[in-house]
Amino acid sequence: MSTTTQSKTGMKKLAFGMPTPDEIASGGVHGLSTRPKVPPDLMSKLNAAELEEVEDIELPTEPMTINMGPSHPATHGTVRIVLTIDGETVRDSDVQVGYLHRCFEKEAEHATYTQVFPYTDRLNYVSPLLNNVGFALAVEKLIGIVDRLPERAQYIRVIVGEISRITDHLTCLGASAMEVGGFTPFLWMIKVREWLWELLEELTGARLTHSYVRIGGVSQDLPEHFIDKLRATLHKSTSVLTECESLLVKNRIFRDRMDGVAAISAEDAIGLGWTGPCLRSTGVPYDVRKDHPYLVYDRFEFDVPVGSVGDNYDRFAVRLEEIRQSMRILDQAMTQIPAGPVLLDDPRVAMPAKNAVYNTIESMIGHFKLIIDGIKVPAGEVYSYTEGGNGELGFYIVSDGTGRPYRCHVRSPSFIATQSMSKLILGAGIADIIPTFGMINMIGGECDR
Amino acid sequence: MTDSILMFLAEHTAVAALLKLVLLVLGFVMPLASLSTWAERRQSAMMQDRLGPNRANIGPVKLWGILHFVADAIKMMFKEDVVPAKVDRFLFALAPVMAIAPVLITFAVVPFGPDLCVGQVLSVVTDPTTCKATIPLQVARMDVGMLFYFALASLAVYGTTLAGWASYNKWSLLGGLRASSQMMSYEVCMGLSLMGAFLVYGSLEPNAIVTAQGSNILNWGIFTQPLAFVLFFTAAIAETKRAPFDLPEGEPELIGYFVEYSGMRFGIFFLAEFIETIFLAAIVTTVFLGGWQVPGLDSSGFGSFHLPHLAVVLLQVVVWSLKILLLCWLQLLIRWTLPRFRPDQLMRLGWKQLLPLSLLNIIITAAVVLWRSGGK
Amino acid sequence: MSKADLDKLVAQFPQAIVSSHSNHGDDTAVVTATALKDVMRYLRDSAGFDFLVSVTAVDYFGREPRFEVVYHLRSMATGNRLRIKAPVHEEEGGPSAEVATVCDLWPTANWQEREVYDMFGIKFTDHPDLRRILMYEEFVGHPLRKDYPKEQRQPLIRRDYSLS
Amino acid sequence: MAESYTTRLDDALNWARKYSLFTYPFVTACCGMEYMATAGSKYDIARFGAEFPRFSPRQADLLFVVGTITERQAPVLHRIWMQMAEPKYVIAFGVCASTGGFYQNYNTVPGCDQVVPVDVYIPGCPPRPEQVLDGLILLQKKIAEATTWVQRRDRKEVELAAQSTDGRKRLPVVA
Amino acid sequence: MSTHHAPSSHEASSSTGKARGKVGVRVVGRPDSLEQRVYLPEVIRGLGVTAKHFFANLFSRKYTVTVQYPEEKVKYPDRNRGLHRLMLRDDGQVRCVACMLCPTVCPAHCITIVPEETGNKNEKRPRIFEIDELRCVVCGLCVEACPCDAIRMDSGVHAPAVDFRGDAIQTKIDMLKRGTSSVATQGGVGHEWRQKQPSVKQYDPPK
Repeated sequence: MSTTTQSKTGMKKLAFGMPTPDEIASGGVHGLSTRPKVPPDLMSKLNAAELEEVEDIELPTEPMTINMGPSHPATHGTVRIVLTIDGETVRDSDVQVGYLHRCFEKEAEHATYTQVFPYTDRLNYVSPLLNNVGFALAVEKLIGIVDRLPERAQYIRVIVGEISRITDHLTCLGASAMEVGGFTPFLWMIKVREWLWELLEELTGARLTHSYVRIGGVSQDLPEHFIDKLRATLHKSTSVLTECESLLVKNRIFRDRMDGVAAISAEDAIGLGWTGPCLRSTGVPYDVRKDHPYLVYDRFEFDVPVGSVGDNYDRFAVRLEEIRQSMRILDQAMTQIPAGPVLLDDPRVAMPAKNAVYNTIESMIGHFKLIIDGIKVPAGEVYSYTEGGNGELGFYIVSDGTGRPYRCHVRSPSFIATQSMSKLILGAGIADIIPTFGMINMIGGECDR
Repeated sequence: MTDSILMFLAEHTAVAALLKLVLLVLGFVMPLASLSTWAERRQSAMMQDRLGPNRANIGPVKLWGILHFVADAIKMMFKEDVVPAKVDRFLFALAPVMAIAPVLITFAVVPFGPDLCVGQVLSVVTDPTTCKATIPLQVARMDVGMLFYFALASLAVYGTTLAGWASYNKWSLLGGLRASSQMMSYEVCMGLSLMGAFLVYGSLEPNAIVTAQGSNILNWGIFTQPLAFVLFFTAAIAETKRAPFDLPEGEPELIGYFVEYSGMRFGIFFLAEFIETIFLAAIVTTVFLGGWQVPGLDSSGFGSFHLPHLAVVLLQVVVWSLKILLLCWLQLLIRWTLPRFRPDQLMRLGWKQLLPLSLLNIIITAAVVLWRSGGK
Repeated sequence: MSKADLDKLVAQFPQAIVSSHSNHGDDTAVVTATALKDVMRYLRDSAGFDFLVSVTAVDYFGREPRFEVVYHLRSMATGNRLRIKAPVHEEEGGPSAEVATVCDLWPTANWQEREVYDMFGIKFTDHPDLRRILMYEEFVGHPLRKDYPKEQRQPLIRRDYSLS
Repeated sequence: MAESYTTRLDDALNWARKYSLFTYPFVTACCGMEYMATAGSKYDIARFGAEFPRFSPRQADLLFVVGTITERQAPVLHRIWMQMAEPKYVIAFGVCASTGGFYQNYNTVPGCDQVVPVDVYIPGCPPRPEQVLDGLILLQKKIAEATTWVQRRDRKEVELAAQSTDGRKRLPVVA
Repeated sequence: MSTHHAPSSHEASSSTGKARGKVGVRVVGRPDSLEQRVYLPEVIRGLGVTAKHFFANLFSRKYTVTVQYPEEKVKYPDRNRGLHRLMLRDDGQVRCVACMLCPTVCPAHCITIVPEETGNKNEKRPRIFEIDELRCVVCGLCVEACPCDAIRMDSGVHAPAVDFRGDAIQTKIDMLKRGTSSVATQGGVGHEWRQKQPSVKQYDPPK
C-alpha cells in the first residue's frame, strides 16, 4: 500500500508509538528515513478484493522490500532476489542473476576448441562431464564426424555422463534437503557423491573438473577394473538412497514442505522454456535422450520419469527416479561396452599417439599444428543439444574456419528456468522460496555462464 | 559436623536455596549445556557417518574433542562485540539477558532429588515423613510451581522478540516475529497438555507430582498420560526453537533473530538454546518420567534390600541426571533427523492438531479420574 | 529435422525470407527483422513450433548488417526444429536496427532477449523490461561485441588490499 | 613480568581461536562443490572445529571465499568482510578466488585479494579437500604463532620485504 | 511407484537417422498413507534410521567414512593430476626443449618459460620454467601438449596451500626435484613410473 493512500483513507486509529502516515511519508521519524519506499506500482498489482482488504484493516501494514542474496545461504549459485513482502507473503519479486558471469562465451571465442573443454567443465559444475559431452558433440556435428565416433568412446561418454547426472541430482536433492533442515540426508548423499567422484578421478584424473572428453572421443580409456568398481559402488549407493528416501519422501514434514508448492502447468512450463527434470515434473515426457537419441542412447532401455502436478515434490521425485534410471542405463552400458579405440583416428581432429609424437616427424608436426592452430573446424553454424543435468543443454557454435570458435552460445537450462522464479514464488511464503529455488536447481556457472 | 551444617541449612532456607541454586546451575546446568554443544557436534557427526571435532588439544590431552567447546567459549568472550549503527542500544543489550535469565530462573522449581532427612543420612529411613528436619532437593518449593514455570517461560519470548526488533535488520525482525508467534502459540498447547497430568496427580507442585508418581514405573506420567507426553514433548521442543521447529533461526531462510549479534552476546543466545533443551528435559522428567524416582526404589531401598538414606538420595539424583541426559540425546536425535516446518504449517499443527488433541486428553483424563473416584 | 516445414515457411512468406539452408541437418531461415514478428506468430500458431528453445545473437563484425539474432524453435508434437535468423544493423535509426520482441508469444524470451541486449546492445522493441541482466547497470558497452576488448574491466569499488 | 602474562593470555586466546573457527562460506561457484565435499563425511572439516557455517558475518571468524569473484560480486564481498567482527581471517579457496584462474576477462576480479586481505591461498581448481585442510592447518598455524592481529599484518609485510631479495621470483606486491 | 506407459506421440523420425524411440514414461509416485498423515509413525521410523547410524558408528565405526587427513592419507589414483614435475634425461638435465607448446595451450597462461641456448644448435632448454600454481586450473592440457615427455602432473602430491602469493610459484628446481628420469630415448617409462621410481619426494603438509 503506498503511503499516499494511507493518508487519503485517513486512518487515524494508530497504535501507540506507531508512526503516522504523514511521518512515514516524510521519513521524519527516527529510524524510518532509510526505509525503502513502497514500489509505486504495487497498488496496481493488488486486485480489487485485496485492495479492499488492505484498506479495511485497522493497523496499517506496510509491504517491506527485502533483499535475499546475493550472499544468502540458500542460494546455490549467487542470485539476488529483491522481495516485496507483506508479512511473510511474497507480493512481488525481482530475480537478479549475473553475479557469476564469468564470460564463458567471450573466453570461448579466444580459446581453441580443445581449450574450451576446461571452460565447459565449469558451466554446470555439478555435472561437468555432461557439458563436456555436449560441447564435443556440437563441434563434432560441425566437423561432420558424429557418425564416425568410435563405439567404445560413445559408450564411455554415456557412462561418464550418467555418473555425472547421478552426482548432479544427488547434489541437488541433498542441498534441497539441507535447506529444509534435513542435514543428515544431505551428508549421506554427499557421501555417495564422494564414492562416484573417486571413480571419476580414477578415470579422468580430477575429482570435479575433469576436462576428459576430446573432440573425436575421450582422452583416456577406462582404467582396469573400472566396470567392476562402478558396479560395486552403484550397489552400495542404492542402499544409502533408500535410507535417504525414508527420511525424506515418506516424512510428512518434508512432504508438507514440498507438496503443492510452486505448482505450474505443462503449458506454462513450455511457454517458459523449461526442459529437463523441471519440465518433466509437469508431466511432459520430453527427454533429449529419447527425443533425439544421441551417442548410443537408443540402445538402452530406460523410462522417462514424469510428475503429475508440477510442484516441488514432483521435481524432487523426478530427480530421485532419474538417479535410478541412470543406474539402469549404466548397468546396460557396462554389459554392452565393446573393446576398441577411444579416440577417432583422424589426424585432423585427434592428437597423434604420444609414442608417435616422440618418434616420427610427421606426427610431431601434426601435433604442433593441432596445439598451436587448434582443430580446424569448417565454417558454418550448428546447434547441437543434449540432455544436461538440468535439461536441454544446447551449444550454438559459429565457426569461421579457424581453430577457434567465432561464436559459442550455450543454451543453459538453468538460466531459462530461473527466470520463472518470480512467477513461482508470487504469493508464496518466504519459507517456500528456498525449496522452490532448490528444485529449480539454479547452478550459477551455468545460469550466468 | 555434617549434621550441624545440614541442620543450619534446614533452618535457614534462604541460604540453602542459594546454595542449591549455585550447585544446580553452576554444577549441573551450565556444564551440561556446554557439554551438550559438544554432544551435539559429536552426535550429529556420528549420525552422519563422520567423526566430528576431535583435534583440539592441550599438549597430548584431547578428550575426544571436548576442548573444542572450551575454545569456542574463550574465543567468543574475546571476540569483537559489534553493535551496529542505528540499533536500539538498550534493547539490543537487554535481549540476550532476557533470553537466558528466565530459563535459568525456572530451574528453581525443578526437584532434582527427594527430601534429605537431616540427622539420618547414614541410616535407613523407611518413612521420610517422620524426619524431624528435611532439606528439599529443590530450590524453591511453591504450590504454584508449574504455573511459575509457565509464567517465566512466557517471558523468554521477549528475549527473542527484542533481539529481532532491536537489531535494526529486516531478517532478524522476521525471525523475531516468527519466534514470538511460535512461542506464544505453543505455550497454550503446552499448558493444556500438562493439565491432564495435574488432574491425575492432583497437584501443581513439581515435587508433589514426582512423589505421587512413586517408584512404580506404571504409575509414571508416560504411562498414565501417553498422549500428553507426546503433545507436551512436541510443543516444548517447539518452545525451545530447535529443529524441526527452528523457524526463527531457520538457517538457510532467515539466519535468525540474532543475526546482528556477535561475540559473547551471540554466545548467550546459543547457550540459552541449549539450556532450554536441558530445562525441557527436566520438566518432561518431572511430569512424565517420575522425576528422581528410580523404579522399585523406595526411601528405604529396593524392597527388602535396605540402603542408607544418603545412598538412596544419591542414586535418585544420579538417575534423575541420567533421565535428563537421555532426553537431551533424544532431542538431538530429533534435531538432526527431521526437516523444518513452514510457519503456516507450524501454526496449523499447533492450533488445529495439538490443541484439540490436548483438549481431548483433558476430557478423557477428567472422565477417567471422575469415574475412578466414584463421582465424589 | 524436417525440410517440409522449412519449404512451407518459405512458400508462406516469400518476401520475408531472405535465404534458407539445411546445413548439418539444421533447417535455417533468414528472415528480415521487420517481418520477424509475423513469421514467429505464424510458426507458433499455425506451424506447431510452440517451444522457443533459445534466443541469441552473433556479431559479424565488419559485415553489414552487423548482427544476427538467432532463434531456435521446436515443435513439442513432432520434435522438429527450426532456426530463424534475423539480421540487425548496428546504427540506431537505420534499416532494421531493432527487432521486435517475442516475449508476448513465449515468456521464455524475456530474459534471453535481455541477455542479448546486455551482451550485444541489440534493442528489442516493446520488450517489457529491457535492462541489463548479466552485467551491472554501471557497465559501459556491450561485452560480447567483437570490438569490446576481452580484458577491459570496469571495477565497481576501489581495490586497495593488494598489499596483503 | 606483565609481558609474560600477556603472552600467556595471547597463547590461550590463539589456541582458542585456532580451534574454534566459525566459517562464513562465501560460496559463489564450482569450488562450492568441493567445499561441500570438505564439509562432508569423508573429509569432515568438523574435526578441526570449523564446521559451524555461520551465515551471519557478525558471528563468523573465517571468511572462505569460495569461487570466482566477479566485478559485480566484489562490493558484496568487501561489505561482508567489513561486517565481520575482529579477529577475522580470510581464505581464498581455489585459483579463481586467489588469482582469477583462467578467467581473465572483463568481469572477473583477478583474485579476491584485490578486495579483501587474504591470509591463506589454496591452489587447485577446485582444490581437493586435502588441499583445503592443508590451508586450514596453515591458517591454524598462523593463528597460533600470531600475537595479535595487527602485529601479524605488520610482520607479514616486513617478511615480504625481506624475502623479496632472496632471488626467488615474487609477484609484484603493489597493484 | 506406479508405472504406466503413456501412448507415445513421438514417432516421427529425426534427420540424424536415428529413430526417436518410444518413450517409456514412468509417473513418479506420491506415496500417501494414513501412517504418513499422522506424522508420528514415519517420524519414529526416521529416528530409527538415524539412531541406527548413531549406534553403529558409536560402537563400531560401521558406516564412518572419515579419513583423518593429515595423519591418514588416501593414495591418489595414478591418473591424478597433481603438482607438476619436470622429467629428466639420462644425464640429469631437464628434458624440456623450450618448444613453448605448454604455455601456448595453457588456458590460464600460468606457465612462464624463458629459453636459453644449450650449445647444441638443434635445441634449447628453459632458463626459467615457472608455473604459478595459483593460476593453474589443473586441466592437464600441458601434459597432453608436451611433445617430449618433459612435463607431467602425475607426481601424486597436491599443490600446497600458501600464505604468500609468490610461494605458489613452482620453479624449475622445485619441479625437477620431483622429476624422474625418462628411460626411453624419447618417450618415458609410461604410467608405471611409480613402481620403478619409489623414491619420489612426497609433499609434507604442515602439521
